[in-house]
Amino acid sequence: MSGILATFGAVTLPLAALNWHSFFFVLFAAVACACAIAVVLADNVVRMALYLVLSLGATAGLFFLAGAEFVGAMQLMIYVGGTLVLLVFGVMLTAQAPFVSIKTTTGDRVLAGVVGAALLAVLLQSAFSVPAWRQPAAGTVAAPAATPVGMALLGVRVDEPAAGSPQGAVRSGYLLPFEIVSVHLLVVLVGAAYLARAKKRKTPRAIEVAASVEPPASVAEHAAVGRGAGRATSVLSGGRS
Amino acid sequence: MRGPDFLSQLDAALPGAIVGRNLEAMDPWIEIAPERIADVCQWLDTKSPVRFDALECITAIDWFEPDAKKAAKVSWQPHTELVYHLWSTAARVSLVLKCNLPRWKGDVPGQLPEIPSVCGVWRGANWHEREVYDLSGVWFTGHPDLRRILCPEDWEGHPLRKDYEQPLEYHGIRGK
Amino acid sequence: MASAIDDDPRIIEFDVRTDEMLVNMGPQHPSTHGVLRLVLRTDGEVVSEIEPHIGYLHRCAEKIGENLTARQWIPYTDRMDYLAAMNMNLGWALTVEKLMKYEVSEKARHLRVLIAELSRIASHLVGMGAYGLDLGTFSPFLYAFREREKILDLFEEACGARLTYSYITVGGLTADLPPGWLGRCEAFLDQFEPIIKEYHALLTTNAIFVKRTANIGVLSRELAIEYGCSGPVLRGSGVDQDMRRDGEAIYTAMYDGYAFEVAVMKNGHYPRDHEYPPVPADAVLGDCWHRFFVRMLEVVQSMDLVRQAIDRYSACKGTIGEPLKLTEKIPAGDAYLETEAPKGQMGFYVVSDGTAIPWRVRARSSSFSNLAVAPELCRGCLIADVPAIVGSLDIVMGEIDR
Amino acid sequence: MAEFLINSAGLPEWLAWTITAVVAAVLILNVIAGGALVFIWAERKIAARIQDRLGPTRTGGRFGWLQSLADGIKLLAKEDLMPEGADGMLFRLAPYVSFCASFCAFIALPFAFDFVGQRLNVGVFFVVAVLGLEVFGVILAGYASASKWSLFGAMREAAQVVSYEVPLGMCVVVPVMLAGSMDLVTIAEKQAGWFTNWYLFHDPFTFVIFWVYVTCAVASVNRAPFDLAEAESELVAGFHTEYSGLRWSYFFMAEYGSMFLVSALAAVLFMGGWNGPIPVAKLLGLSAGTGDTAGYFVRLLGMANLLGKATLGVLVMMWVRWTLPRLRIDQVMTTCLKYCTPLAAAMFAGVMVWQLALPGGIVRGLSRPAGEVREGWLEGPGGKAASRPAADAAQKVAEVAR
Repeated sequence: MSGILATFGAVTLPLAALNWHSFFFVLFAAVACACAIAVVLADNVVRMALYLVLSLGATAGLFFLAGAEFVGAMQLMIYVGGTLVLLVFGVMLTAQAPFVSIKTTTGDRVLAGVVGAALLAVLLQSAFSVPAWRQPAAGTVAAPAATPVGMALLGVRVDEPAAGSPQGAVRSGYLLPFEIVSVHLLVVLVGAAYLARAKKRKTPRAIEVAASVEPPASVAEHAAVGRGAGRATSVLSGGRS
Repeated sequence: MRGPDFLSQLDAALPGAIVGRNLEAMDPWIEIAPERIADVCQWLDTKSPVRFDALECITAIDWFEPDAKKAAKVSWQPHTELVYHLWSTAARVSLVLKCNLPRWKGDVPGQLPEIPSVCGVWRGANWHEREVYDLSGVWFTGHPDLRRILCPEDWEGHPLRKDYEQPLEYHGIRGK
Repeated sequence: MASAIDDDPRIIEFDVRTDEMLVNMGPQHPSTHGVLRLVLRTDGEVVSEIEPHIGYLHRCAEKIGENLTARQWIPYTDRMDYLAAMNMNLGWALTVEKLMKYEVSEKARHLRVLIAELSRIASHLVGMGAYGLDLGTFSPFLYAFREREKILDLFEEACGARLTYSYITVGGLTADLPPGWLGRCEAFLDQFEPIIKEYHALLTTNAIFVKRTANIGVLSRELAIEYGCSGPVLRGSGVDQDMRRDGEAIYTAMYDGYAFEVAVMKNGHYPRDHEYPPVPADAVLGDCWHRFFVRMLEVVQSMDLVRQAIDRYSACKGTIGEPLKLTEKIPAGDAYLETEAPKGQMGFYVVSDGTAIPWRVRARSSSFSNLAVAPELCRGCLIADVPAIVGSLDIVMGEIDR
Repeated sequence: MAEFLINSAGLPEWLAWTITAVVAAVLILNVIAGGALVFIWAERKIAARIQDRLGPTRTGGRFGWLQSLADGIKLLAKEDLMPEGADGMLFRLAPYVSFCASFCAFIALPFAFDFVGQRLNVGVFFVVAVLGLEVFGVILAGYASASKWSLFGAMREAAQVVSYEVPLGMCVVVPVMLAGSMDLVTIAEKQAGWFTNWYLFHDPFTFVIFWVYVTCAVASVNRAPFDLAEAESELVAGFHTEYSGLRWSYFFMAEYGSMFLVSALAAVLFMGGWNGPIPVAKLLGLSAGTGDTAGYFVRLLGMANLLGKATLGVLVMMWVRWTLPRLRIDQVMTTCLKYCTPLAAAMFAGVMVWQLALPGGIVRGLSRPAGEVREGWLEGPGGKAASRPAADAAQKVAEVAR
């Protein structure tokens, strides 16, 4: 896929010193924003979910671009996978009509537009006010491996020595928050399982129906009565051989 | 428990149910009054010394000679005859019941003859009765859902009747 | 009785409200055998009710029977259960011979047993192969048809046709066996013996097959008898009934002197005349597995019968005699006879008014009653079980719709 | 390659990078397309052999080589139907989403030492994440083709793949733990040398977890006996009932692609990737140095080795498909939740304990102790200086780890 995109880029944007890195950044950012808007504007639930997955995928692309492969893969796994499960179990199983569409009245659109614009303005202003972000970073950023992140989660911060502490002593990592988060998730899971359970019937319905057919008098018992004549003939044949 | 004494037991249990018999025929049979068929079958299935717990098949025979020439020579009056073949799984013996019904109810063409349904006795009779209704036009009172089973739902006429006319077209498909 | 279950306090049915969906399985559905339409009322994966719609293959053969003489109607009986046409011909021929009190020669009788049992093997092979298809495995179907082809070749040599034979007819058979036929038939049986173990390994004792069929679609004895089921479906529920032994005198006379055990589970075990794989632990009497297993036993049983028939046939002197004239007059009266067709008891009822053309002809189909019990079995099962249950009943639409 | 184009060919920088990207993408695309073609032909031949028949023999020579091409042309020529009730955009988009997901997982899959699309440090994690995306295309297809049957198929597939990701993830974690890094190249390099170095034979727990991985892989790729989604006997053809022509072929390209991917992953994680059972390169004294033709030859040999193992995996999947019947949806779920997940967890714990007790693996001496510093970018193969700029951080980790 990246190859196809690349050829597309080469043809239409013959900028002088085109830097692929920035091209892809612009592309992924554009896809993310466009799909985000599309999510808001779409009225068919499944299309909304599709655009959501595309925009989250584009942000995952941004992470990969920034060299943070671990976070990129995590984003793909959690957000895109999560939306997938949300879409399937949340949307499809509860959708009444085959194509559930949610119409928004124009009044709501205007209101939402105003609130959105206000929030955007605040974000932009604060983003541009940070001096460090204004000029591009020097050189390509080093691609940190996943291991420091892993070690940090286990309590050993290897990527930066503690300020002022003697060489070699390392700050304690994120073990505590990591444990808190996992316990929290466990509680949430147990709660969800408890809420979703439905009291199941004691005995499955099929076996009940079969059991409710009360057995007649044992077949053997009244077989003795009928077994008079030799080969099967009509019961009315009166002993005729 | 064969032949005559079986019949006497049946007679004793349901007086007046048996209206005719022929024990010397290839398959000996007894004729039952149409309105008593359900009771007789109930007795045969539950209280009879030889339990007839399986209904093999129900057949409707349309005794009616369409062209007048042959009709004159025929010995019987036009009527519909229902034949029930029963089977006892334990005693491994069979029994044939017959019922005679008028071809039309009250001889008004279009009114189907009626007979009580035996679905209450054997649930297997459900489909057999639906087929007899569909092909020979006999109304089974008390049947859970008497619909056509082999012909399409909106088919007119009952094909196995002797005076049945093939429809010229059905939903645009040429009949004859 | 159903309402008693519903308001029983013990069973609390509190479930997130799900609306039921009506789903159509068929009539053009790969797993229904021929043109059968099943309307499933499903709640998610669980099937709450199924309703079979039949009649797509209805040709009203019985109406045509009222315009043809007895022998002219034989080809129509071929097309009822087209997988075992020989048994259908035999049923109709015997019914008319019963009404006419006509005795065929002894050689013809043994030849009829030989052909009927060979046709039973062919029919059960198709039943086994198609059942494998219903459960998703494709290969047993081809192994079954490879063997069935050999039987069809034998039939083609005997009567020229491969599917609708009209070979057994009123008054005997249309032609005697060509020379060398018996040798080829015995060669087929000898090479077929070890292949049966292959089928057992492939399906009967296959863990996934057992998981898909054991304890599924349990048909109790009483329900089977009440619905008039017959053949492997009835014997699969433990009812010891086989028309070749319990049937009418004229039919059981054909099997006089033949040693065979009815393939049914009597006091806890199947007949032990050959060694068969053991019954799996979670298989309940009357479930799909038992119906399938009874058919597999009957294949071996029929092979023994064919061997005995070959010996008796070749021991008889004389010819098989000529079948009756095409327009033979039938004495007035009516006669009903049930024979043990591969799918179950196939009954024929002929009413004659003394002319050559019968007044009324009626065919009682075994699959008709076997299918009637399907809604009872499929209540509360999963969607994937419906083809498993309907497949285990081994129905043929030609026979049901006539 | 980009450096070569920039300095010698004098191309502008952005054109050089484009060409490298295009070459890499087309190479990977050909691996899948070529693989799919070969596998379609192989599936037909293997199915035929299993079913005692010949398979394609006429198209293109005695062995029907061009059968896949013939299928391709037929699919191209077929009209792309769309049911009128369908949701146009989603219906068209679904096959491409499914194919792209299966395709872009190949980026991280190493074929030889540095024959890899993009050497991701989180290779395994990326592949597992992207494998989960493929089901998104299936759900869109099921939902958009507006037919009850495809919706059933899509629901079943979604439930199955989502739930099988859990045990799959657990099985994949074990080789990561043994190798100490998620980078597929490092994992494969750790298993260099004799087959005793393979993680498959590293300890009994990894052996069991390999087979759990195989089950979960077959289930998450939807191949029999777990192919519920397109269970033709129940759901007609599952989610791609309404597809025909080229769109349908994209789904099948995706299926064969992910089948190949999952077997290649198994080869890399458990069977030493390009390190064959017998280390031919080491025996011949060649080393995978960069640049010289010997290194190139070793990498080619490695690639052939990996392709061989992956193809072996795919053939086993085909063999299983044509012999076993299909499982029911609830049985598939129970195997996942009640058997695969607990077993994977137990084996995972077992491997952990084994690591502490016997860091050097079963056969001492032959394999380098796994406890050694594990990070690939710390100490490149053959002692080459780490190519990564963050070398100083590496020393820090080494001190801490000892």
